[in-house]
Amino acid sequence: MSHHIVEFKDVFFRYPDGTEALREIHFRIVHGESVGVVGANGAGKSTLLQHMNGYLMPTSGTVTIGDVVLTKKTRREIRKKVGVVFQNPDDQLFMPTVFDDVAFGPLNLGLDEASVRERVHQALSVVRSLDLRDKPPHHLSAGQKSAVAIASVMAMEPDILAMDEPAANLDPRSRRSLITLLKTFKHSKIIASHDLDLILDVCGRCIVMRDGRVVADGPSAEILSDRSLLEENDLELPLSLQRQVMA
Amino acid sequence: MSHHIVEFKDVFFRYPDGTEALREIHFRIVHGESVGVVGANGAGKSTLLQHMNGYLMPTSGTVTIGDVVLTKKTRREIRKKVGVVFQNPDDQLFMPTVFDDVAFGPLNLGLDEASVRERVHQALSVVRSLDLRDKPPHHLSAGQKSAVAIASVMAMEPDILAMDEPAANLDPRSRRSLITLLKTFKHSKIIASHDLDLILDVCGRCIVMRDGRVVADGPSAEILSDRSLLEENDLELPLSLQRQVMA
Amino acid sequence: MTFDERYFDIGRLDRLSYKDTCVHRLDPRAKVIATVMFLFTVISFPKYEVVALAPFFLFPVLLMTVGEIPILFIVKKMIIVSPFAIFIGIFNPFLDTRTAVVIAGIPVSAGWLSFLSILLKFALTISAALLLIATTSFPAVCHALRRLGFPALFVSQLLFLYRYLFVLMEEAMRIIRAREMRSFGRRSTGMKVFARLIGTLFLRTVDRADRIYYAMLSRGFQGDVPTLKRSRIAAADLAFMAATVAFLAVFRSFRVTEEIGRIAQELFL
Amino acid sequence: MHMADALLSPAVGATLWAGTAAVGGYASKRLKERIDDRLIPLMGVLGAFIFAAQMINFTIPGTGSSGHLGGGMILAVILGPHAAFLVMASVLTVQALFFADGGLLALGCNIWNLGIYPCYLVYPLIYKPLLGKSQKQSRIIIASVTSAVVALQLGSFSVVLETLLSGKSELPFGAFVLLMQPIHLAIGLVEGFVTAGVISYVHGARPDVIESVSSSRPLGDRVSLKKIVITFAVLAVITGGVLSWFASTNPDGLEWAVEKAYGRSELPEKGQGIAPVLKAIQEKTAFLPDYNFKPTGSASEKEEADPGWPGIDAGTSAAGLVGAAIVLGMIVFVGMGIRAFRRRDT
Ligand SMILES: Nc1ncnc2c1ncn2[C@@H]1O[C@H](COP(=O)(O)OP(=O)(O)OP(=O)(O)O)[C@@H](O)[C@H]1O
Ligand SMILES: Nc1ncnc2c1ncn2[C@@H]1O[C@H](COP(=O)(O)OP(=O)(O)OP(=O)(O)O)[C@@H](O)[C@H]1O
Ligand SMILES: [Mg+2]
Ligand SMILES: [Mg+2]
Repeated sequence: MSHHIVEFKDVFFRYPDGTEALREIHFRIVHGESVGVVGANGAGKSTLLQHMNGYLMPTSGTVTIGDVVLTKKTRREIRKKVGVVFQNPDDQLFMPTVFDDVAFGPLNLGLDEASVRERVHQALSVVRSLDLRDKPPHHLSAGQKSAVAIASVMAMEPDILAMDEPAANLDPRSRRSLITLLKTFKHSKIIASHDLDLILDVCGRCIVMRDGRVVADGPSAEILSDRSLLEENDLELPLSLQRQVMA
Repeated sequence: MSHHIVEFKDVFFRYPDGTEALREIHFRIVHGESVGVVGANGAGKSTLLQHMNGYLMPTSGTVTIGDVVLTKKTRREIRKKVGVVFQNPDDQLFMPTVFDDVAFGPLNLGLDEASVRERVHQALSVVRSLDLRDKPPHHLSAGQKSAVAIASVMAMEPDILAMDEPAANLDPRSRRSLITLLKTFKHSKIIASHDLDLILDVCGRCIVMRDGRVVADGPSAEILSDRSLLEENDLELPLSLQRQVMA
Repeated sequence: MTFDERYFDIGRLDRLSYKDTCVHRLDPRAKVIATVMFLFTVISFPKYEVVALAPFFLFPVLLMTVGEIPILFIVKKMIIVSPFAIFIGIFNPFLDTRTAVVIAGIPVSAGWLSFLSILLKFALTISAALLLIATTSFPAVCHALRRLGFPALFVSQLLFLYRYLFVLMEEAMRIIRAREMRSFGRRSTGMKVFARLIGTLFLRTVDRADRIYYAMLSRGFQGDVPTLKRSRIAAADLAFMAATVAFLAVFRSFRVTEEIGRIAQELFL
Repeated sequence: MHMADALLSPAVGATLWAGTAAVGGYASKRLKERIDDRLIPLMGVLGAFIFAAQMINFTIPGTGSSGHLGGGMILAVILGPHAAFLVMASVLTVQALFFADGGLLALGCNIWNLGIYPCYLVYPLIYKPLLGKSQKQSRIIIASVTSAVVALQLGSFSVVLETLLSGKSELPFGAFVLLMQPIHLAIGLVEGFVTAGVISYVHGARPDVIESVSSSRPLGDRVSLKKIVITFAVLAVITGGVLSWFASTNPDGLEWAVEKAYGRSELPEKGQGIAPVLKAIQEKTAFLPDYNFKPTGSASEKEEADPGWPGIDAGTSAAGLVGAAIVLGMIVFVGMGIRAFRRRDT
């Protein structure tokens, strides 16, 4: 199923103010793969993810999603395939109730009412938030917001999922259920996070970024246990691999 | 030095919409103690911290800071003693340049120009951000913002420090230097966080909240290694105490 | 201009103002006053004046080069805002067709002269305003305004506006992207969704204002936003002002350009 | 629809700046008297909100073209006139500085056109009476749409007047009005509907916000219609007086506008009557002496259109061209020199 493939070829991206945020990015994600992106603040993770469905377009190089090369013309098609969850769920929930928000995408896909309800129901149950359906998003706790944001993307049944720092502000239990949810999502996914333990748990493969470049790419178990590689890149061992010295 | 004492006595708090966010809160923090507050999303941690300097006033019960009972009259005095760092540094860095922001507190304390400059210099060097002094906060990275937010509270030389989720969005290296900074602060401090590893590192004592109540209070090393207690409260063992099963 | 472009644009202008050149180091008050004098002088030229405006380009060019401001950036921004002035001015050549001058045998109508004059004045005034910000920074301009007698309340909230401009624009940008991501260019860009979207943004903004207020209170805010005096008028500032005044006075009072032309003609023709 | 510096005469610019500054001082003073200091960050952040909101486009139904929010009316409804006026002034200031919309001298005009009308005229005189005590959706829509349309019509009409009084444009009054008003009618309608949508959304989702914000609002019902009308009358008379006095130093604009507006025949004895007086005034008050621009335009003189008009013969104009070329060349040279010098330095 080639439509679950993501390929970056020599991608450079420069923000209009001259910041070189991506340089020579080159990788390929095949169907069903789960890839973590890690790196210091400002390394370019969010910028990379924003190329996944054409919010940003490469300054040079090509991004291919499935069989389709990302261009201004194709990006509308591509957005139907790739679901992106942002760092801050507040930015993502713009409709006045949880139901409206989750229904927004499916409605725009042109589905009929019954299927829209079906999809909303489905997506909200996956994240265990069915009882929130009539609440306005600003009355939800941080963790509930994240869950709904994920549901609103899931309701579009994307082939590829991209998430930017999904676990920030979640309590440990919610973080754990997010991990479970991510593990059950069978399609390709790409996750940017500072939570190296989450990456280690969810992603088989890991990409390390630094100053807009990919500096390492390989199995998470290997990369995330390579202390000197991590420290060179302003990271450190996942906490679960650090030995705790008890007081 | 009794002015570093914090005491909550039977504190209840109800938001105007009827949410009972704090119930029967009772604890005492003595001079130099370092206390972590943990709990699920919506447990009431932020609400608790907002009582520390009178943003919120108890619906019933009393909060005592030092020798002073918190009332509408005393809260201006109390605010000089207690420094609070919020979850989102963007809400906290409200002045147009880093320098102005850090100087804001000392200026309001009525210090003369020379001492204000001295304090700003001091506070910014502690967080290693002296060279950012003339930058506007919106051009800082997330980690730099957090550091400056901490400096702007430190510049007031508070007797008591309260921090809400200080490490969210920091990369592992910046998180580590935050931990070092917190360990060097000698006065009383109280930190609310989902990052149980950070609490375990920095705080000798830990309070667990659930539905607005304190359900456990004791040495961090004990509480944070009590798996069943943690799981009852939607938490889990700190990652560094979890054994990682490598693939 | 698209949202992103506008956002990046002011971000870029803002960054330019944090450079450190001798123009940037001048006292903000000196630059504000000089700019206002410059603007008034340019505007005070009569309707048909074209030639005498030429020397005034020296002012923006000097600021731009000494202040290391990229010229293309300024020109681009000027072009973006030009439509209204052009739209109003372009009627002049059609409405005012009397011959004003004959140049090399070709009669030029007064309307063209006044249109050209509008364009030149436009370029001069707009570039001066942009360069003020690019070489001074918005907070510094605000502090200068305060010390020049603008109400404290106005200036304080202007500073807040500047501070949160970027925060909120970024927030809006992410909301737009979220909407785009799930709307596939269909419906839902209409007015109803728009109103709710703006409403949501508004509510969040009000909540944020509350949190900011708390943060201010916790740092001893008592109703006045205090600031340190950060600059004294120095000799360099006085020299800059004096030079500006002299420059403006000379080129406003004497038709220097034409004199130069006449001398050149006598020498070479 | 921002007024631009280049279309402005110093007199018009200065007068409107003075008027705007007076209102701004008044608003600050009134706010300061009864301010809830919570309002300072709220005003600032809402100013930023207007920017953010203006950047979000939407499709205007049936046309496919897109529009965005102006903001004056929303601010007035939420903050009350004084605070709303100051926020609007800040928004326009930032637009003038960062986006170069209009320019610094025209800022006075723009604040006048887009700030004073919605906040001090339309909000108390139209919005509040129309809305009354009800909070019904239909009432909100009627009040918002009417207010937005009226405010924008006043604003755009003022642009016309300011342009004509400045005398840099040749557009005849009638044509100019016919150009400006209908466009702004459409914009006003859209703005009105959006304003109504946002206000009723906020009202539905968080009624406490509008209530809490407006309860800390210092003005409210206390200011009587009479006071506002009187204030405006006084302001209008003063402005008119000052303006026409200033404008007479540039009689071109004023007379010309008057002439187009009322038809020539209704201005009697222009040749002997007004012109010499104006000229005398001008000689005494001119901002800077107008060298070389002798036949300032009393209309009759213009009509005669003597061949060399406006008083430059072919010789001098050629000299002017040559001079301009030389001067501009020198400026470019200086600029490039500094650039090169800098580059070598670093
Ligand atoms: N809108 C923008 N305009 C200009 N530069 C930007 C913009 N957004 C990001 N950058 C810059 O691009 C680089 C990469 O930023 P990006 O947001 O991708 O980092 P990140 O890896 O996601 O960091 P974080 O961990 O803090 O989220 C940084 O240097 C940043 O300053
Ligand atoms: N402004 C408010 N109005 C009404 N209810 C509120 C408000 N703020 C918080 N609450 C409610 O009060 C309870 C406690 O919230 P609080 O923000 O203190 O939780 P928290 O422990 O800080 O959670 P998190 O880990 O998500 O930050 C929650 O049920 C929340 O929904
Ligand atoms: Mg990021
Ligand atoms: Mg909280």
